[in-house]
This record gives sequence, structure tokens and C-alpha cells, in this order.
Amino acid sequence: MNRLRLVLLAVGGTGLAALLVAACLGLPGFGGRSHPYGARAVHASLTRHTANTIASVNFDQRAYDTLGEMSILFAAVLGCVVLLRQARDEHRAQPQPAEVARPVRRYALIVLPVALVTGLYVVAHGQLSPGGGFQGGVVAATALHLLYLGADYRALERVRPLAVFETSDALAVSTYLVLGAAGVLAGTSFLANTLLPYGTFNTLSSGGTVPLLNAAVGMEVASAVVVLLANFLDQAVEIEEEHGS
Amino acid sequence: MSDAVIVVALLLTAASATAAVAQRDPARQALVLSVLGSVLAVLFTVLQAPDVGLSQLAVGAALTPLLIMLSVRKVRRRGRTHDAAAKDGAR
Amino acid sequence: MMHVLPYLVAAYIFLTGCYGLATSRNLIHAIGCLAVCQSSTYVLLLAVGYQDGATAPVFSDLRPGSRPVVDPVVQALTLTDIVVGATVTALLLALVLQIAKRHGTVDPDELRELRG
Amino acid sequence: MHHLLPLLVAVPLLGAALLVAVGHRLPRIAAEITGFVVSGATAALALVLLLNSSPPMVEWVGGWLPVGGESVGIVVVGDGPALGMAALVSLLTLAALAYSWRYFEEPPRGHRGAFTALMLAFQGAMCGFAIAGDLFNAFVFFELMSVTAYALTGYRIDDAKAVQGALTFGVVNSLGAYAMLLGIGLLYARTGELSMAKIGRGLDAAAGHGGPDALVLASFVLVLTGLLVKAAAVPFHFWLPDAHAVAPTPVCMLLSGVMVELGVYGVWRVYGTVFAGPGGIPAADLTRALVTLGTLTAATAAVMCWYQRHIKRLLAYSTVAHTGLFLVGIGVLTPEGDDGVALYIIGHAGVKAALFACAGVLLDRYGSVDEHTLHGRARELRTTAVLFAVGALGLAGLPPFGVALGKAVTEEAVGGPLTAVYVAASAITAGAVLRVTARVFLGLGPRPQDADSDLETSGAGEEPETAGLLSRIPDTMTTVPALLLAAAFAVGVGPGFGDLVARSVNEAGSGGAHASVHWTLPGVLLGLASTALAVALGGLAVTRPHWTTAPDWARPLRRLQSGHVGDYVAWLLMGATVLGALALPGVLGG
Repeated sequence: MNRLRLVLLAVGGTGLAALLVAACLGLPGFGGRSHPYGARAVHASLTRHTANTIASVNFDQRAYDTLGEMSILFAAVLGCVVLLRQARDEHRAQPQPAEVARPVRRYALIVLPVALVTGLYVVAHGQLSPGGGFQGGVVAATALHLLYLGADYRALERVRPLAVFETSDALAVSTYLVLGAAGVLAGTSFLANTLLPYGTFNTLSSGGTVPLLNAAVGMEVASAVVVLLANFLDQAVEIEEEHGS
Repeated sequence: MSDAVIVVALLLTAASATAAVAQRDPARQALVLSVLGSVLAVLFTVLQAPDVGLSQLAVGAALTPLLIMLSVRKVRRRGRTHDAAAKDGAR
Repeated sequence: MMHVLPYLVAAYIFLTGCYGLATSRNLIHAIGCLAVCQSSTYVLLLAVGYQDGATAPVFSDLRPGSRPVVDPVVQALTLTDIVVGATVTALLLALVLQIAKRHGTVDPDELRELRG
Repeated sequence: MHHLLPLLVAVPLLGAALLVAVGHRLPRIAAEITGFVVSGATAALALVLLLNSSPPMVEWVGGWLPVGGESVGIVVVGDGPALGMAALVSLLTLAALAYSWRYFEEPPRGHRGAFTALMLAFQGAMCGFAIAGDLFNAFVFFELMSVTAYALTGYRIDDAKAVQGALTFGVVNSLGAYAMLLGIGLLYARTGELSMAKIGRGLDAAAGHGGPDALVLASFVLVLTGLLVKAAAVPFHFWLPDAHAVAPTPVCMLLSGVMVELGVYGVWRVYGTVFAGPGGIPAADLTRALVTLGTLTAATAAVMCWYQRHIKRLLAYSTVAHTGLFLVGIGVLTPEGDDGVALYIIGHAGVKAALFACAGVLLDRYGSVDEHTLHGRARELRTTAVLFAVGALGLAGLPPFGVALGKAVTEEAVGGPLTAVYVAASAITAGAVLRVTARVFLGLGPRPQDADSDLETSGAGEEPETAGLLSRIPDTMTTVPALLLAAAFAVGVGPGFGDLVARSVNEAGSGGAHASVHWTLPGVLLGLASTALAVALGGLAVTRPHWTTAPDWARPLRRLQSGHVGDYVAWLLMGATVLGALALPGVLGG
């Protein structure tokens, strides 16, 4: 390996390590009691009837961050679609139906609906219990891909019309943005959670716009992960290069 | 008691991170990363962050390793078909 | 020791990931190392927000005010961070796949196109 | 009015989302018009807000107004520099979209609006970063900006260099972003706040009379590492030539014109709001760090720029050199320095984008951006030749271009021997561009010999970005650079424009001090001097070709640019250490 790189790595790494260790010694002790922002966030969450404080921070107090996060996911998925598109010198090969062992197939087909429902449940209860649009969306999208194990690739492609998922990904982002802009139209702030009643604490409809934004994120994440996995699967299974190019 | 659990989870995290870096074969690294994701999920739960633990489990232990595996498969498959093509050409 | 251990672990993970990234011979492995680097940020953020004896900030089965809760803000930040990490990993892997196609290798030592 | 601030982000993102949602049903022209309209609307919004930015606006997103000085929401700032950057970003995006009108061969199958959508998302991300007043929010938009930029850089997947450059860009920038996030974590641990202003006050309160400690230093180093990676300061700069040389031309215009400058802007914003107080990093240390790194950056990049034959890479190095100059300018921490850099950035954006646009014409006409093989071939492109030459003179700082005004004001602010750095760096980079003009467009001088092929990237045999080689240059590809150059010119001659910029910059920072900005005799003379020097250098290079073959002492420097991502990561760690060492004295002294 390159000598210079090792020297740089040794010197730079040691220097940064020394700096970080010195900084760690200056940090407030682990488990300390002073969390001013955290305490304010808990208070704000309770005044808006959102039982899961993290959902309140994500979809109400710092909903603008979540907008950025969503857009990152959206842009990255769009980027992956563009980067993994079929190039001029590639063609699609129909994959052979793979033999899957029977127990695996049965297991996958049983787990699939369970996982799908779990995902949706986790999305729906985001403002009440741990979980939410993001976690549930990933679970639901990954669950769909159990079909790859349970049946075969072509079955998966049938239940997974990619264009629909791409559209729903984009529509979910638009929904989030429109909900945010509704605040501006109503004369208050962008993403203001003051338009809907806050509802009864600890019920599914509590928290004003929190459940709506949460649902938009859930839809976006689920569609985005489906599209992402589909593109990688396509590469791994279907797209082939022309030989001799 | 809870301190001891946290310490164990932290040390496991550090160990699996080291293993993930030290494992130079990407397919095996994906498995180690999956372990790292699970250990982190446990650590987060111990640190009273079940929300984060759940998403780390979904993303770090499942999604990311899956993407890496698929990439490895693509790169390997590519290598194989190209080797085969090269052999055909040589014949 | 206990009061700095989590922070030190975070710093260690970051530096280990950097070491792996710099010495990697396989770009897919390098992306894995980048994911390791990022996990250090999760550990740091959550360690910062932890409070001894506190519970998760979810009040569905907890009477507000009955027990201290850990800092929810860092948890929200970490959630965002995890999404960011996964998407960046996916995008970079997509680029690695294209490199494998166009260069016929994923070994950074063999990529000699851009120099000087 | 202030409620409209987040729309700078929301409008382009909504446009991007809608384009993806319905893009595959639209004809291509409709998708491009949509992109144009959305981007233009955002630009108009940014300009309207900019005109109303005195006194500076503040908006709490979600209506979480502070109660007793404390808020749980995210703050965005609408002051002159923030909205000025947002307006610059939007106008340049508009120009890039106009330039790429019916540009790419064919949109990816089934994703007709994808390129436009990515450009809009990029615009939204840059606007979001510009107006961020919350450190974590700044990180989020920083990442969004990076992610879209990686995808756009690697857009031409058929090109081996493009995907390699994009990956290098992605790995180095992501690592920088994670370092920045670690820094944000440390700051949150110390102060328990995320809004930049609150963190700054928290640091001061925590320090008491003691001054900064290791934790402040570490967070400063980590946050600045992220921003300086984006700003491509030495030794964090290696990714930039690799990425800018390969990105599609419209994307290059944005990357070089504004994205890199947003890194500099971020350094200015974060230092001024977070670390400038008594609990932060002392002014002397910041000046030492930024002036040292900035000078090194300008010197290294000027040398590297001079010995390039790949025209886009040459322009990329000139961007690096100019970022070095910007860093020196904000590093001296005077109101005049800030004003000068602001004007410099505006002028540079126009000039550099125009130069990249002209390089794109070469690429699409001849399938090459190699100075050697194109020697004399572009004689027929008269308009482009004039634009390229004017751009080069603008880059050198010929009065009355905006670049010259900004440079003159900055030079006066830094004073002393640093002035020489400004004159030399701008003259060398502009000289290289003039040399290219003379050789490629006029065919002057002998055709240079190829040498050192293992140490350089040639730029010959590239794929054009349009559908096949262009036989005729579309009007958009000459109008856009012409307009950009005219804008850069107007910045310098527009009566009162300089003062307007200075007032809005000083209102936001610089502790309320107000500096007046106008042409001065020394400034004009220095501008003329660097232009004359650039012309002389260009002329010498053309008549004596051995001047452009790299001498032995430059070889190690060129070897550092190895194209190996592992090397760049090692340099990033080294850079963080150097930054820490440069800022260390104040912490020890405190």
C-alpha cells in the first residue's frame, strides 16, 4: 500500500483521535440531567396531545427537518433510478424461475401478510407508540420482497408495478409539501400545526396534522424502499451487458 | 444493573464495528454489518430509544445489508459472465 | 469511566470506519465502512440525550410527569440521520455498480482514470 | 412576508415531486417548461424577499415562536447574505436549465423529467442551506444538496470517468458531513440547543470567563471539516476536480458557480453565529486557520490549474484557487472583507458558469475538452471564442467586472503581502484560460507536446452530452453564457449595487459596522495589473510551449491528485488535524 497514505492516516488519525478524546473528557457526564431542549420538547408535545414525543418532534416541532429528510430519500431514490437505468449497451434477460425450497416458500408466504400488516400498524400508531411512518414503511416495503423468496421474481414484478410506486413516492412528498404550504395559505407559518383540532390525547386521531404527515412519510418510505430494492434487484437479476462491449 | 447492560452493549457495538471494518470480503461484511445493526438496535433500546432501535433494526440490520448483498451479487455475476465471454473469445 | 465510555466508543467507531475506508481494496467494502462511520453519529447523539433512570419519552402508557424521560430531540435527530445514511449508502452503491460495469473492477487501486 | 421564507425550499421541491409524479406522461418540452417556470418562480420569490430583507427577517417554521426566548422549532433566517445566496442559486439554476434546453440525448426511459427534477431538488436544497438558521437543519439540507449533486454528477452512466468522479465526490463529502454531524452532537451536548444563535450564546455562558476548551475546539474542527470539504479547501479539495471535470456541463455551472461557494458561506455563517463569541474560537485563531488554508489552497490550485490540459478540469482548479481567495477574505474578519467576498462570489458565479458553458460547447461540438488535440480546431466558433476570452478577462479581474470590484475590495481588506496572493492566483488561473482561448479558438502557437501521460487526465475522446456531435451550436448555448457575463459585468458597473450588497452583508454580520464599497484607484490598478499579468502569462505559454509542461518540482504535487478515494480520506483526516493545530493556540492560551 501507498506509504504516504499510511503516514497521513497515522498522523491525521492520531491527531483527530487526540482531539476527540480531549473533547469527550470535556463533555457533560453520560446520563446527566440537563436537557433543556428535550424538556421543552416534551412539554410542547403534551400541549399538542401527542403521546409519542418523538413523533411530535419529527412531525410537528421539527417537521421542517423531516421535510428535508423526506426529500433526501426522494432525491436519492430518483438518483438511483437514474443511475441504475438501462444503459445503451445493456439488455434485459428474463431470469430463470429459481427453485426455492418448500419450507422457505411456505415460511415466506405466511410471514408476508403478517409483516405487511405489522408495517401498516406501526405506521398508523406513530403518534402514540414507538414507530411511525418511517419504520413501518420500511417494514412494509421489505415485507413485499419476501415474495421474491416465496414465489419468484416474476410474481414479485406483477404485484409491484414500479411506475405506480414511483408516482406514489412523488405524490407523498407533494402531499407533505402541500400540507405544509396550507399553513402559509392560512396566514400562519409553513408546516404550522394549528389548522386541525388536536383531538383526545392517546387516540389515533390526536395531534392535529401529525397523523397526516406521519401517513405521508409512511407512504413515501414504503414506495421509495420498494423502488430502491426493485432497482437493485433488477441489476442483480435482470440487466445484462452486451458481451464484447 | 442498567449501567452494566449499557456497557456490554457499547462494547459489543465497538467490537462488531471493528469486525465490520476488518472483514474485507464484502459479502461477509454485509452479514457483519447486519450484526452491527442489530447490536446497535439493542443499544438504542437500552438507551430508552425504542423508536430509533426499531428503525435501526429495519434499516441497519435488514435494508443496508440487503442492498450490499445485491450489489455484491451483481458485481460477481458480472465478473462471471465476462470471464465466460473472455473464454469463448479465446477458444 | 462510565461517564465518558459511550462518547469514547463513538469516537472509536468513527476512526475505525475512516481507517477501513482509507485502506479498503473493494469499493463495496468501502461503502460498508462509510456506514460504520455513520453509526458513530447515532451512538454519540443518543448518548448525549441519555439520562440515568429515565424512561422512553412515550406517554401512551406513562402518566406525564411521573418519571423523568430521556431527551426526545436527539432521538428525532438520529431517526433523520438513519434515513440519510441508508439513502446515501444506496446511492453510492448504485455508483459502485456502474463503476464495476465501466471499469471492470471495484478495486480503487485499479481505477486510474482521473489523475494529476 | 417572513412566512414565505420556507417556500424557497418548498416550491422547487414540489416542482420536482410533481415532475416525477406526472413526468412520464408529459412530452419532454412540457417537463422542461415546468422546470423552467418553477425555478423562475423561486428566483422571483427569492428576489422579492431579498428586497424586503432589511431589517433581516426571521421565521420560526411551524409557528413555534419563542416563548421567553426559548423555542422548540426550527428557525430560518432571511437576511441579506442568506437571501442573496438563495437568489444567486435560483438565478444560476435558471441559467443552467436554459442552457440544457433540449440538451441531453434522451431522458432515461420512463423518467422524462428526471434530470429537471433533480436540478430543482438541488436548487431547493441549496436555498434551504442558505437560509438555515438551525445547525441540524443546515446539516439536513447540506446532505440533500450532496445527494442530488452525486446523482447529477454521475448522470452520464455510460462515461467511466463520470461514475468514478461521482463516487469520489460522494464518499469524501459524506464523510465530511458525518464529521460535521459529530460536531453538532458535541455542541448539543455542551449547550443543549440546535439553533445557531442559541448555541453561540450557550457556549459563551458555559465558558464564563474561562474561554474555549477542547470540546469547543473539537466541535469547531468537526463542523468546519464538513464545510471546508464542500468549499474544497486544501487538503480537503481533491474530490472537486475529479467531480467537476466529469459532471454534465449544466451541473458544473451550478457546482462551481454556487455549491462550492455555499461551503464558504457556511463557514462565514457558522463562525459568525456560533463560534465568534468569547466562549468560541478567538478571532486570531480563526484568521490564522483560514488565511493559512486559504493561501495554501490558492497556491496549490493555481499551480495545478496551470499545468492542466483537460479544459473542464482546468476550470475546476481555478474554482478551487478562487475559493482559497474567498476563505482568506472572510478569514480576516473585517466588514470590508465580507463585502468584498460577497461581491467576488456573485461576479465569480457569473464568469465561471459562463466559462463552463463555453467548455460544454467544445465538448458537444468536438467530443473533446482536451487543449492539445483541440489545438486550432475551434476557429469556426467565433462567438464562443469571444465569450471564452471575455470570461477569462473577467476571471482575471479586469475592471469593471463584478469580480474585479469584489477582488479590489477584498484586497484592500486583507492588505499587505496577501494582496500578492490575490493578484498571482487570479492572474495564473486566468492566464491558463487565456492560453486555452489562444490555442483552441485561435490556433496560435505550436501544438504542444504530450508528456507525463501517467500523471494527467487528457480530456480527449469524451462523449458529447447532446445527441451526437453538434453540427450547429444552438442559440441557448451561446445566449446563456453571454447573459451570465453581462450579469457579472453589471455587478461591477451597476451604480450603487456594491453598496447595496455591502449594506445587506453588514446588517447581517460584522457587528453592525458598515463599510462603503466603491471603486478605488489602487483597486483598479491592481485589477489591471492582474489582467496584464494574465495576458502576459497566456502569451508566454502560447509562444513557449515548454512553459506548460510540468517541471520536476510540480510532479509531487500532481501525484497527490491520485484519483484514489483512500488517499482523499486520509487527507481529510490530516486536514482535520491541521485545522485543529492551527486553532489550538487560542484554546491553550484561554
